[in-house]
Amino acid sequence: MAKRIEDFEVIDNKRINNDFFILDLFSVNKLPDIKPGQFLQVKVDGSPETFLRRPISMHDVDYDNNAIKLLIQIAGKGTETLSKLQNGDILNIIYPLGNSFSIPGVKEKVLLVGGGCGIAPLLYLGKWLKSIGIAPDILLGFRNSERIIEYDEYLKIGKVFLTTEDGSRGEKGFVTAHSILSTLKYDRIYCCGPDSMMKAVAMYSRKNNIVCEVSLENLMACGIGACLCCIVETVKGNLCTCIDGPVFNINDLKW
Amino acid sequence: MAKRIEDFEVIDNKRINNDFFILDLFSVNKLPDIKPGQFLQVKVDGSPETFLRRPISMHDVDYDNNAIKLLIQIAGKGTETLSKLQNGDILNIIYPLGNSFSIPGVKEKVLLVGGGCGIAPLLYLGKWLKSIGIAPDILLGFRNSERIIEYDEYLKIGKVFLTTEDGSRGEKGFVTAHSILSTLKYDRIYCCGPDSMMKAVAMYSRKNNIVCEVSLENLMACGIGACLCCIVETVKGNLCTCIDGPVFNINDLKW
Amino acid sequence: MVNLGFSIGDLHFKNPVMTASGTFGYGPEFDDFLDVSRLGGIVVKGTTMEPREGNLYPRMAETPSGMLNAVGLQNKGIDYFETNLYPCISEYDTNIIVNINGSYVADYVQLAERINSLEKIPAIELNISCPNVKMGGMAFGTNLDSAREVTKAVRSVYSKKLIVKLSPNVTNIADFARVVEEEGADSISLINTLLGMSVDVVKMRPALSTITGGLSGPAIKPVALRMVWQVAKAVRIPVIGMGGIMTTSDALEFLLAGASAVQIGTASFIDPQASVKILEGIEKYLIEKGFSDIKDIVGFINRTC
Amino acid sequence: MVNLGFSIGDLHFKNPVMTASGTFGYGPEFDDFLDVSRLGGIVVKGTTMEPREGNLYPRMAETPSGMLNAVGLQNKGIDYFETNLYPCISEYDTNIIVNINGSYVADYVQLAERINSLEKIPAIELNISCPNVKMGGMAFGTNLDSAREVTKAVRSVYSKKLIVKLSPNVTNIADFARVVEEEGADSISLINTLLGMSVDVVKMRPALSTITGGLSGPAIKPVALRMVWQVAKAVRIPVIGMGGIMTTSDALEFLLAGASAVQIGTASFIDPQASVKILEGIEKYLIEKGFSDIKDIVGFINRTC
Ligand SMILES: Cc1cc2nc3c(=O)[nH]c(=O)nc-3n(C[C@H](O)[C@H](O)[C@H](O)COP(=O)(O)OP(=O)(O)OC[C@H]3O[C@@H](n4cnc5c(N)ncnc54)[C@H](O)[C@@H]3O)c2cc1C
Ligand SMILES: Cc1cc2nc3c(=O)[nH]c(=O)nc-3n(C[C@H](O)[C@H](O)[C@H](O)COP(=O)(O)OP(=O)(O)OC[C@H]3O[C@@H](n4cnc5c(N)ncnc54)[C@H](O)[C@@H]3O)c2cc1C
Ligand SMILES: Cc1cc2nc3c(=O)[nH]c(=O)nc-3n(C[C@H](O)[C@H](O)[C@H](O)COP(=O)(O)O)c2cc1C
Ligand SMILES: Cc1cc2nc3c(=O)[nH]c(=O)nc-3n(C[C@H](O)[C@H](O)[C@H](O)COP(=O)(O)O)c2cc1C
Ligand code: FES
Ligand code: FES
Repeated sequence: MAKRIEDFEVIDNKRINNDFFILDLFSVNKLPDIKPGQFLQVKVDGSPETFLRRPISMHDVDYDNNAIKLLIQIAGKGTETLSKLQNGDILNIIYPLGNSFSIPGVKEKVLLVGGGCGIAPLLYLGKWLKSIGIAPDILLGFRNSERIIEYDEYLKIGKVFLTTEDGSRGEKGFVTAHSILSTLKYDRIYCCGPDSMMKAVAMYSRKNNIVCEVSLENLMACGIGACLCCIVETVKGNLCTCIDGPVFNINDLKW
Repeated sequence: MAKRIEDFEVIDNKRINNDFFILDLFSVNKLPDIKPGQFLQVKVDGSPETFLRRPISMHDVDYDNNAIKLLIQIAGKGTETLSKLQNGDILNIIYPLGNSFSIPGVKEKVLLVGGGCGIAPLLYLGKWLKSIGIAPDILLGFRNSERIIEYDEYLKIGKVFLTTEDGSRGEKGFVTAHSILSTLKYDRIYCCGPDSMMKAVAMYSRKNNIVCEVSLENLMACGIGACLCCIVETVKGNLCTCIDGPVFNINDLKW
Repeated sequence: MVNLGFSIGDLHFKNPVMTASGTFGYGPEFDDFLDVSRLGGIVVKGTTMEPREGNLYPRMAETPSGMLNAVGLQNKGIDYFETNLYPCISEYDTNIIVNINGSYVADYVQLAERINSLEKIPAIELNISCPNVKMGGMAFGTNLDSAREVTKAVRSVYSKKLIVKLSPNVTNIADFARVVEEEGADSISLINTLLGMSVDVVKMRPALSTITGGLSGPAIKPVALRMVWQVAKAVRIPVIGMGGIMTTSDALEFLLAGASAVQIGTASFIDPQASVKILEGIEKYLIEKGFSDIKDIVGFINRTC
Repeated sequence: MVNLGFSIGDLHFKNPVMTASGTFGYGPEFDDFLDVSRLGGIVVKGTTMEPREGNLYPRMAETPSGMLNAVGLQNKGIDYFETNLYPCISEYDTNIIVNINGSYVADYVQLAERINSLEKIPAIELNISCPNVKMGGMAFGTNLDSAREVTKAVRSVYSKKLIVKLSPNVTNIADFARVVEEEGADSISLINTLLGMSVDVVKMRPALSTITGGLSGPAIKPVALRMVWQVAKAVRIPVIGMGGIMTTSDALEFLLAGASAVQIGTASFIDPQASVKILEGIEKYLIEKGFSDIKDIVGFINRTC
């Protein structure tokens, strides 16, 4: 599927809390086929500190309206600049990039696990799973109840389980401490979140013989396999997160 | 008079033609005394190419409303960014900088000569002259009739004479070719415009024994006499345009 | 029509815009964005005899108007290149140049011999300037004797066009240029990255796994331009300039300063079409300024002052 | 309260933030914007024996995240300094350091002798790194023997604190650091500007009257930081780091890499209050990170890796 470089127009910029906002982007062109887990590289104008593009996951894709949604966490200068975009502003984007989450077997019981901005790719993944007849469970971890975002969106896809670190909502602790992991048996887990979360989920999956894929957020320069900056050590040697990933089966990682 | 660093709010941004626009800026603080010929250094955010501040003359000063007006020509990235400012945007400014035009004798016959963005400092100068009882004549040069700007504003100060290079309005040719220079005898000329115009006016003034001051637009880094980048060769050695100028008596220049 | 072509000896380039090693993969990475065959040449990723895994992650840090990289010549080695990459990229209708690297002189020589026999590779770029490897690389490019030795050794086995890529991390770049010219280089390319560093003040540790890395991007353009100007005055062979070229205007600065051609590096990460846009821009500039041949502007500033 | 002070031998600085020579005039230029006495020190404009008019206009060109200058040490000479500037600036309650320059070793020696007798000047900064003069300047700072000779000569006549300011335009900066330490320097400051160049493609000529000039600003920060790190590991005397420091975070990078203090240069042109803002920021960082003394973070990254 050919990569493109294209201008998108901001049609909505919704702040959801102190840290997160959702950008709705519209293209005059028909969207190409975008697979769950893929990402884009956006050019952030306005500062010498945002020299390179910023990689952001496809949070949702609306083929009917040639629109995509991004869920973004303010992490630094680049994402801060993006958070201030107004309707009508133009963003230059390279997409769709990267591989995608694998297709589960029809009978498989699937769990999506996410935390922080790592929940971003899981919405589109969930919708896509639903469209092929799989209703995944969703386990989301947040620091506290005030940080919970997009809950209602995920509810539309499947059952949602929550953990908060302070126990202010859902179960207390990290995602891997959630009781669902000890009561239900999943065939496949898709996970995206902070490294520590992904590693814990990987350990759990390995121990319980569950197929597990994680989506990495390595630092990237090009996003198209040209610079070799975004590598991750795998059993096949150093692979590029941007073209061989961002989704990796944990069996390939040296975790 | 103490220099300040202050945030101003854009209260109006009026495009006057393809190349020029006028920015109205408002300060919450009471303006200091600003002398005609002085300038400010504005920080232009938004690009690694506008690393340094940009020097811009005081086009008009409104003490009652703590507002200043800038007349700006789009010359490159920095001025282009400024041209896109919207009401409510904030600009960081260092001001008032530089010396000023000298005070003419009460009986002197004064001519202001300007071209291009060089007409910017002449409006405030003209108003100030008027306020001390001198009604200067004003001679403005433009490429053609379509490029004439601010004509009505200058009319409020004194008689306005025009030249256009193509003769589409006013007299044809450069300012120094205007008949007024051969028919009237001025005591003092204040000039700001392209180097070639200022040099021609200086030559005319010297020949006719007219006191002449020009306002230079040398490249500047700091604007406050710290970097020594903005120098002009004078009979007193290299002087800084930003503190010893921007206004120089032509007798001091090695023109 | 303006003539954009230039030559290194009898090797003709249809235009002066190439892509820089390590920033354009092998070409196919950019097929979706541009017609690679429109370029004057492409210099493929740094290649070594043996496969290399390169340095540990993190290998990249963003800096003001630039980036640091510490890739460390990750590549699959010459065997893989010959078997898997060469057949597919030799279809491009442009000059494909292989950037060669080694820890010892013998590595460079072996590689040059191997590549000499690849019909569709008309030139090599001898990289004596990689700052990201423990052995070889920049060590050759920052010592005049080593630079001489490796150039001489490679020249003795390599019969096609030999481009030597210089390191900017030296006191006097012109000395290096003269030495490699003396030893038979057909062309000189510069600059490779400046050795730099970045610290993560939140984590209180170096941003790169290797602590130091190579600085590229617009930040280095003034230094690159100065060195290209110095080298172009010091040698007779064609100079290929690079370092921070993002726009047509940047490329023109190098040509006006004396470069016969340019390479586009980091710019391709931000705009994968940068190289062809710059190519189009140069042509437009020549037309607007009324020149009919790119040669008319090469070194122009040296003629007038 | 955190301790921000540091010392060069027995010379105490109340905090590690100074201003860099040539970017802060003599101090009074900034009186309207900040209380100069809050700074750890100020290094005044490069001074020579005789008055100098410096280079022709244009002397400045903006570059991506940086600027080129070719001021060429314009100053009114030591006599004028002594008579007119010294009396007024010695009122500041901070360490005033004079940056000294010459074409010959003898010039440096004479200047050092003169300044030795100025009571309120506790240190000189020996500038062997100015890229913008035809004679002297960087020539001393890019040749080990010359660097040694001038340092030794000045040391023999100057009894207060001798800071030597190094040029980054060398292959191995640590060698220069070791040489000047050997010859008795009390401290090393770096980096001066990188030699760079810019071309005006519309006018088809160099942007500077001198063709090349000195590059400063954020663009050079990664190179400066790398060199400061290399030098701090190579010598025992305190290192004063500079090059592209615009923010607190930039200054912290230098401290974490091994600088005992920093100088703020070009930043003062864009924000005349940059130096005091950075000073405040460093104090805040120390408090937030739970350190009680600036020394706790100097060279921190070298302890952990
Ligand atoms: C494939 C991929 C998909 C991503 N999807 C999303 C998403 O959907 N929503 C979202 O909010 N974020 C996502 N990220 C992370 C996002 O790219 C970074 O947060 C962003 O680049 C930071 O830019 P900044 O200028 O705001 O911060 P900077 O000032 O550049 O850095 C701030 C902090 O963020 C870290 N950081 C910088 N770049 C990256 C990066 N590429 N990945 C991770 N951390 C980084 C820095 O190390 C630093 O600690 C994704 C990253 C990758 C690689
Ligand atoms: C004291 C003073 C007062 C000025 N007053 C005004 C004014 O009232 N209105 C106005 O429109 N302009 C004024 N200028 C000129 C204005 O500063 C420049 O046009 C502006 O800095 C260009 O910035 P840029 O980023 O748009 O262009 P750049 O991309 O930086 O440069 C575009 C072109 O403008 C030239 N240029 C850059 N900086 C300057 C400079 N400082 N002076 C002259 N030319 C420059 C460049 O050499 C280049 O040819 C004044 C300049 C000075 C020194
Ligand atoms: C990620 C990256 C990898 C690079 N790899 C190589 C390489 O393998 N061989 C080489 O000679 N130069 C390599 N370079 C240097 C570039 O070819 C070029 O010399 C340098 O980046 C300066 O140009 P630029 O500023 O346009 O990028 C690499 C640069 C980058 C940024
Ligand atoms: C306009 C200008 C003038 C300078 N003059 C001097 C000087 O006289 N003596 C000196 O040692 N360094 C001089 N420098 C170099 C600075 O002191 C400093 O080393 C350099 O600019 C790097 O720091 P920065 O990036 O923070 O500016 C000058 C720099 C600039 C920009
Ligand atoms: S980001 Fe460049 S190869 Fe992955
Ligand atoms: S602009 Fe710095 S001294 Fe005038």
